Amino acid sequence: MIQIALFIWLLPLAAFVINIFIGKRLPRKGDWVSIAAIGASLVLSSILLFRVITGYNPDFSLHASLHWINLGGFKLDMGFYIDNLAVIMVTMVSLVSFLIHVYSIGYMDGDPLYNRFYAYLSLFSFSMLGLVLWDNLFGIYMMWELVGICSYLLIGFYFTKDSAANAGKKAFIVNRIGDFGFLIGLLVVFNFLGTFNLIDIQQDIGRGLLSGGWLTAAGILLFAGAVGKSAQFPLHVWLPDAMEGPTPVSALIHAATMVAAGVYLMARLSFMLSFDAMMVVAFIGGFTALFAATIAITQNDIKRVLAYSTISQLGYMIMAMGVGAYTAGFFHLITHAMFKAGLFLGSGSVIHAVSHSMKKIGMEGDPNDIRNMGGFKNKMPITHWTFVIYALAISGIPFFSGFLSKDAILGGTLAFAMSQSNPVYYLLPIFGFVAAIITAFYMFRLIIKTFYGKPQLKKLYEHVHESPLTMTVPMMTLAFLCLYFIYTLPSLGPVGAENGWLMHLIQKPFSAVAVQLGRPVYGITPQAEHFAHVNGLIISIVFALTGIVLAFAFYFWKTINVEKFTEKIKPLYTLSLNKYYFDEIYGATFVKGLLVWNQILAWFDQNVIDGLVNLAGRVMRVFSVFDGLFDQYVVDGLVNAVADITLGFGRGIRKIQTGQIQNYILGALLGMVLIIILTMI
Amino acid sequence: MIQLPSFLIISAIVFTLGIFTILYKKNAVGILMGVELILNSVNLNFIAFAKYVDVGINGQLVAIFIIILAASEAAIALAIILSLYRERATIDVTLVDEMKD
Amino acid sequence: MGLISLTTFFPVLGIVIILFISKKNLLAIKMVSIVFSFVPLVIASYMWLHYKYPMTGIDLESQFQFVEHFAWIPAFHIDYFVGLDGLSFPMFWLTTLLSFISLVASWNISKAQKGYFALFLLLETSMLGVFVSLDFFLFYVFWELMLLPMYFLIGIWGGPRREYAAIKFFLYTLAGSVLMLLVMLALYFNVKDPVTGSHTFNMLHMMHKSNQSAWLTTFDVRLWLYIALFIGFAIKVPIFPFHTWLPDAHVEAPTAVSVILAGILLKMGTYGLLRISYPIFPDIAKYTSYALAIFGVINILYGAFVAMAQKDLKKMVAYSSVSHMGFVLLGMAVFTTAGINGAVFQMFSHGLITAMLFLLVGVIYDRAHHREIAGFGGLGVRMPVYMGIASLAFFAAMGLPGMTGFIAEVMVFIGAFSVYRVLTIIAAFGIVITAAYMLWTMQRVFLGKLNPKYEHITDINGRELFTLIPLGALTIFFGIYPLPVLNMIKVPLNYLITLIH
Amino acid sequence: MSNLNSLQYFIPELFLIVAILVIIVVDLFLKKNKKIVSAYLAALTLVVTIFLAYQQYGYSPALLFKGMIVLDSFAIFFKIITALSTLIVIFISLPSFRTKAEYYVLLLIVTLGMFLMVEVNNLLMIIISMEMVGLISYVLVGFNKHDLKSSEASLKFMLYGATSTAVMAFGFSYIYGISGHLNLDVIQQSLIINQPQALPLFVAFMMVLAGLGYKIAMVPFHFWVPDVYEGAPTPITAFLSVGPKAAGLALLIRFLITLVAHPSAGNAANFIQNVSIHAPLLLAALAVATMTLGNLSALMQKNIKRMLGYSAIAHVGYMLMALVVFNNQGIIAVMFYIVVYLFMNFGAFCVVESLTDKLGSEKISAYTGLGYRAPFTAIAMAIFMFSLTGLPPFAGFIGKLYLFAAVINQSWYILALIGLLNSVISLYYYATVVKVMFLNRQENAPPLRVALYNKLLIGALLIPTLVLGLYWSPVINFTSRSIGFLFGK
Repeated sequence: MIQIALFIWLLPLAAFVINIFIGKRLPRKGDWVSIAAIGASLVLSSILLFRVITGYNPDFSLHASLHWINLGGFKLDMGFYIDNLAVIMVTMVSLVSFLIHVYSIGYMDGDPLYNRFYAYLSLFSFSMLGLVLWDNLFGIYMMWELVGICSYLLIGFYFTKDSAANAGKKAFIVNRIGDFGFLIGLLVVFNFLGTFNLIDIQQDIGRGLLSGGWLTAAGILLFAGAVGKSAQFPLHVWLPDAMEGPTPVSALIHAATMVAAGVYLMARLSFMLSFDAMMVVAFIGGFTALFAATIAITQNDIKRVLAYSTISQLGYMIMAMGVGAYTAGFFHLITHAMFKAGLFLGSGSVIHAVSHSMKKIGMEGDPNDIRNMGGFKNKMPITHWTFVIYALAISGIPFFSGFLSKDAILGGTLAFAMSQSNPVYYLLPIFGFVAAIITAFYMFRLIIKTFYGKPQLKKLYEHVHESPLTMTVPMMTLAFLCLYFIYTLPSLGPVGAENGWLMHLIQKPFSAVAVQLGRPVYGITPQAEHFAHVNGLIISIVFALTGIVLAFAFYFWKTINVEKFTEKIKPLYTLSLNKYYFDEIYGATFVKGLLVWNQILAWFDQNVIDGLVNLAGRVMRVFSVFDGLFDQYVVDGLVNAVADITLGFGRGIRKIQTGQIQNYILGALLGMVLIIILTMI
Repeated sequence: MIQLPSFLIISAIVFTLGIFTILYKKNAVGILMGVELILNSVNLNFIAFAKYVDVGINGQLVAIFIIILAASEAAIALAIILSLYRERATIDVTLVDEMKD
Repeated sequence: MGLISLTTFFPVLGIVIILFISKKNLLAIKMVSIVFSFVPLVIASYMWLHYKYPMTGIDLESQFQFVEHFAWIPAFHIDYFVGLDGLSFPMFWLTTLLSFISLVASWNISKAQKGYFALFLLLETSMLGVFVSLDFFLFYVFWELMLLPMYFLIGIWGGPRREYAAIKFFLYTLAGSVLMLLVMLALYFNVKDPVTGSHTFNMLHMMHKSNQSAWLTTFDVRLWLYIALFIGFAIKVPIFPFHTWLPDAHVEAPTAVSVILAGILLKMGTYGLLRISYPIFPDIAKYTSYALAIFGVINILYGAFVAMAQKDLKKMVAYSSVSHMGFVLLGMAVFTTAGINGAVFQMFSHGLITAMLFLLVGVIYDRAHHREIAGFGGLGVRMPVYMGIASLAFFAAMGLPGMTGFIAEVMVFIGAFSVYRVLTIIAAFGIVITAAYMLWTMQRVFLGKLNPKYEHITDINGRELFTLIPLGALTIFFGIYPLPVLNMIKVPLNYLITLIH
Repeated sequence: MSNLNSLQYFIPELFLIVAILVIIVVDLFLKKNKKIVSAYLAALTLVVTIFLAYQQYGYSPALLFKGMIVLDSFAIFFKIITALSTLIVIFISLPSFRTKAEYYVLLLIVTLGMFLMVEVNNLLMIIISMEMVGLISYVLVGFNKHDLKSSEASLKFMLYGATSTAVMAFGFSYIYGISGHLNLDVIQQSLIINQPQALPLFVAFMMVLAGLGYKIAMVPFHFWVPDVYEGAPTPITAFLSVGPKAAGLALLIRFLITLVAHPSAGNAANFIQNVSIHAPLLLAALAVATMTLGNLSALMQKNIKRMLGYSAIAHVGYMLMALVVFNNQGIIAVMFYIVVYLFMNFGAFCVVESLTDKLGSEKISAYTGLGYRAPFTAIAMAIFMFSLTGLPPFAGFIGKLYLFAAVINQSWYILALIGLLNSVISLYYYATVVKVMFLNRQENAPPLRVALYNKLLIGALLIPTLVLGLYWSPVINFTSRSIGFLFGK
């Protein structure tokens, strides 16, 4: 299996190398190379998945590694750690990636940098797969950075657009801030345990080699990486901007896979989160879920709505990891990957159609703006129906995947809150449930505005048409994967996936922290769990439906006048529309501050450091007897500090060479007398 | 009875006079005379020391040699001064300051 | 004649030949110099194949390889003593590589080519000499010899303010090296050759406490000597606040000279510390390590911040060197396996990466005739290949995984964190700043709308690619498979750490 | 040794005297266009003299002429150096002084004077030999009668020199008075035994130092140097910066041995005579003053000869630095430095002499772009400049290395540091010359043809400058053997 995993991992790399160097000269600009590579990876990972499912062993794991760096006192091993989590994740990644590769044939058709696009996609697949497969934090960190670079390259793919270039840069730098925490976390771990290997770390923590405050710190620091990559508050600002990238990229990287890497990392590291760390994770996740959802309501850019939705959903997952609902969080990761990728592909299809139409009618404008759309359902039936399925899934409507996973999360948070004495923990389920209403609301707002109602721009509408098969087939595939039974097999009960293969295979790993403390970190009683599940189920269905109904009330039936309503809550509306001004605040503080600080330092460098002794020279000048001479002093090509003084002295000393022979003799005699006097004293 | 210090004082006075002559005469020949004064003070010293310290003729011999040296020096110096006079029509040393920093 | 001497002095042979070529025969001059710099690369590579990894080097002659040792000036106990160990070999090899590449990159030098190529070869010899010398006197001679060609190369073939930059470089480095001379002589008179009992310039003898005089073992004396030596090396590195010569020198120097300056010369400072200061004064090295770590952190952050404020592309790269050398200092200051190995690996890695960066700046300067970052824009449209390679280099400089810089930096962090936690955290913030200025620069140069001025700019040509691709390939190769270098450096460095502890 | 017996040890000097007379006579019979022959004869004379002097090398130290003259290997070493310097000056002068036989004769007479200077053992002989060198030098400096600068330099030199010598003679008179003797070795013994009063002795010492300091251009007795160097004909400037200076240093060393300490005493001692002056410290201060003042003044010079004049002062400072420690090592270092200095300094002056006519100026700015107009000469000049700075791999570095080694070996670290920093300062003005030649370029300046003869001469001086930088064992062995002092017993 390790060999298979190796192939899964390396095939996209090979495709990348081929495409980046000779892709341009290959037939079809080499897209088939990348597609074939990721297709092969998909097939191979399906084999793995098949084996895992047939094995049906929750504790299955494989580990193989070799020395990468061995310096005696410092070793780094690199290897694969393959367990159910990794296999399912790998399958998901290669599947989504494959679908998006296929989709891009249609979407990116005719782009001048077509081959480069595929090369980047391959590189991304490679890095993402590596991130999933590596057995150690260091390797994960490496791949983490690599996916970041791919993300940078792909966001800035249309690099002639300033906004795209800015977005790419912003994404990378904001991620780097998170990675900074990640790196420090790595250092803490290595400092205490001397290893990066996940298995060793788990054992060592179990033995208590890293505990207390440092353990919490390590957990939070590593989580910082996840905050950056999964766009959690307060580092969420990059993801909406990242929508400047081509839509398939948004679907692959900024919805399904890379942004989920943070969640995956938390899943991988769940064993080392202390209670405090978990609470940080949970509250940041929960807050983000709600916070991002409130922004999504007011956005008019179709992709931005989805971007905030992604942030919100990732918040859910993170929150799940924080409260220990590990399985639920991961489950949501998988289902979310499907429907969110689908949503993006759907939006891509719409944007594709709109922009083509715009081109045809010679209209300038933003193809992403939903205010220009409306009534597309007749023109784009496949897009419309798949989109509705995804929306139902994300809103948490029964019979769709999202319902199962979201419900599991909400149930988990509720159970957690119930099992804690402090009522403040009830905030978490409240975040979740409120976000659920809003989610349903904004999703259907989006659908209604795009596909229903009257076309806003008649002429534009005329030229909209359904996307080609290469695009619709992946969309349909993903829509299919949003159906509930995929995840509940072998059972077919629509209300819960507890008996499904996925939740069976992914069970909470043994928490090293719990072992170390000798007791469970938090005790969720079975009663609480059952109660929470049942109640959570009901509440979430009701809330989801409420959200949908509200959306219809606002935008379809227009029973509530949107304008009037927004007038009423104007301040809130403006806040949400402007994303709570985070970009502006960051821009005014950190970015501006940094630039000003740099200017100060550069000035300092030029004027102070270089001029320090220079300055000393000037001071000397003031005290110098030969003041008059210095006045004409021009730094003759040599601003060099020491020289300033020495040259100054040079000028001064020359004054005694008057040309008068008697002065010379006098000088010599005085010198002699001076020496005699000085030495005799 | 004239003792050694008397000679030394005289010679020191002559030496000082020589130095001041050198420093204050504008005329090159005058400066040369200052040099001669110093050399004479040297001679005085040598002779005095030869009489009072080193009983022999060493000091006297030195004095004779210095007289000869002074003469040859004067000859060369006057030649140089003459040459300068031909070029510049002056032997005022304060005017000879073309070269300086 | 041993392999080391052959490699080191082979370029001198080239100089002799060039002197006999007519100055009109440009092609011959260029070809001769390229060939005579290529042969050392071949020999050095051959030596790498025959390198015996487990030998420790540092302070025992028997542990050095390719040693040549015979008396030069017996009256002053000066030996011609050269040899290589794991510390010097990577730099030795890198020097041959970068010299060759720089000479290829010098193809378009437009005036006084004969002098240029001759001086460049002289520079190569002197640099190689520095890295192979095990006799302090010899080391010093090569160290100083390096200044002369450098002075002329910057001063004659440099940019508009070349005279200023050249003399500044010259004075700065000379001021540093006279201190080294002082220390060298002080050591000479206080170290005895264990065999003959006479004074000696042999570095290895200086490293053994048993050979040192009683005076030399007093703490104050050692401290002062160490500081004097340190300043000499610090100017070369350059360590803040001795760095102000660097931006000027870089901005004015021709491309190939910048490559050498950043790729090799800067490393000599840290190499000197490791080769000479550390083994001779291990106790002081340890005593002052905290200060060195602070210098390292200042270099990292200060260099990065100032780099971000630069408007001149080359100056930006120059300050990035200051920043990157900070990692070397930080890694050296902690005396942990990971730290010191990371530091030396960073020296090697930065040599490759910064060489690429300067070559890239040169490529664009040849076309646009300016380096104002704001004056470019959207070049990626017209120069896709160039942009690709530039991205690679910039990413490498940012410490992207899969390239050498990443391994080096992370090793430094890992090594440093166990000793100075807070400092390391502060230093690690440098990676954010580095990413910021690198990406910002890239954006301003390549991304966005094409500046209409450069509608007809041509993409990188074959010769330029020839200089860049090997470096890029090596950056990636050693980034993925660093063992050839790490295995080489680890033995001596680990031994050095045990000496210090 | 009696006067007659002494003669057999006095052969080089005797030969020189005879040769001088012969050349004067021969010159009378030469036609106007054949006068150059006397120059060749002078050169030949010097070659033979050097050979004869070298023949004396094996002799054990001896006092000649009843102790007036001392013949030891130290003296022989300096005789060879001074004769060599005269020889080189003759070669440098050949192109510009083709018809003046008396010029060469005067040079030979100065050489005789220098010979005496380096081997004197008697106060009177010191005065006589120094006057011999001095008087002839005044004439040589003013040799270009119709050159205003030349005659001005001559006048200043003469007045300054006469005063200095007179003051020195006054100092000698006191020393004679205190010790009652004229011969240096006897004075030394007398001073050790009698323990005279400190103040008069010290005042006398300073007066003598003024005279000697004037000769070697030591601060504060250096004032004449820039003007004279600038005004004198270039070969004479070169000559003054090496020959008489070397002789003066030899004399200074001898005099210091008499009054201060013997090198065999190891570390430099205080005045033997119980004077509470720390003589090494005094010398160190003078050394620092000399080199610093020389270097700083040189920084701003526009005239290359004047700049080299100041540089010569600085070099005296370096050499004095090694005298501070006043042991064998220090004196060897000084002697070695003189050898090195001889080549590089003459080299630099030789370049100046070759170019002055062609460029019509002695201004440094006139050298602009020389690297492209006369590459060989310019490169040679650059090497001489860097060698004077003390950069490896040139001879100047090795010279300085020995000086600093001697100082550091006696733990004069601050002194060494000041010396080293002075080297850095000196780089600036030496590099200015190089900068002007190579970094600045005159557009459309035609190539400058330097005569083959000059090139050969420059090359001949260049070779030792280069070779001694890489392999100097023979020279250092030679100097080490030359440290045999008469007073070594």
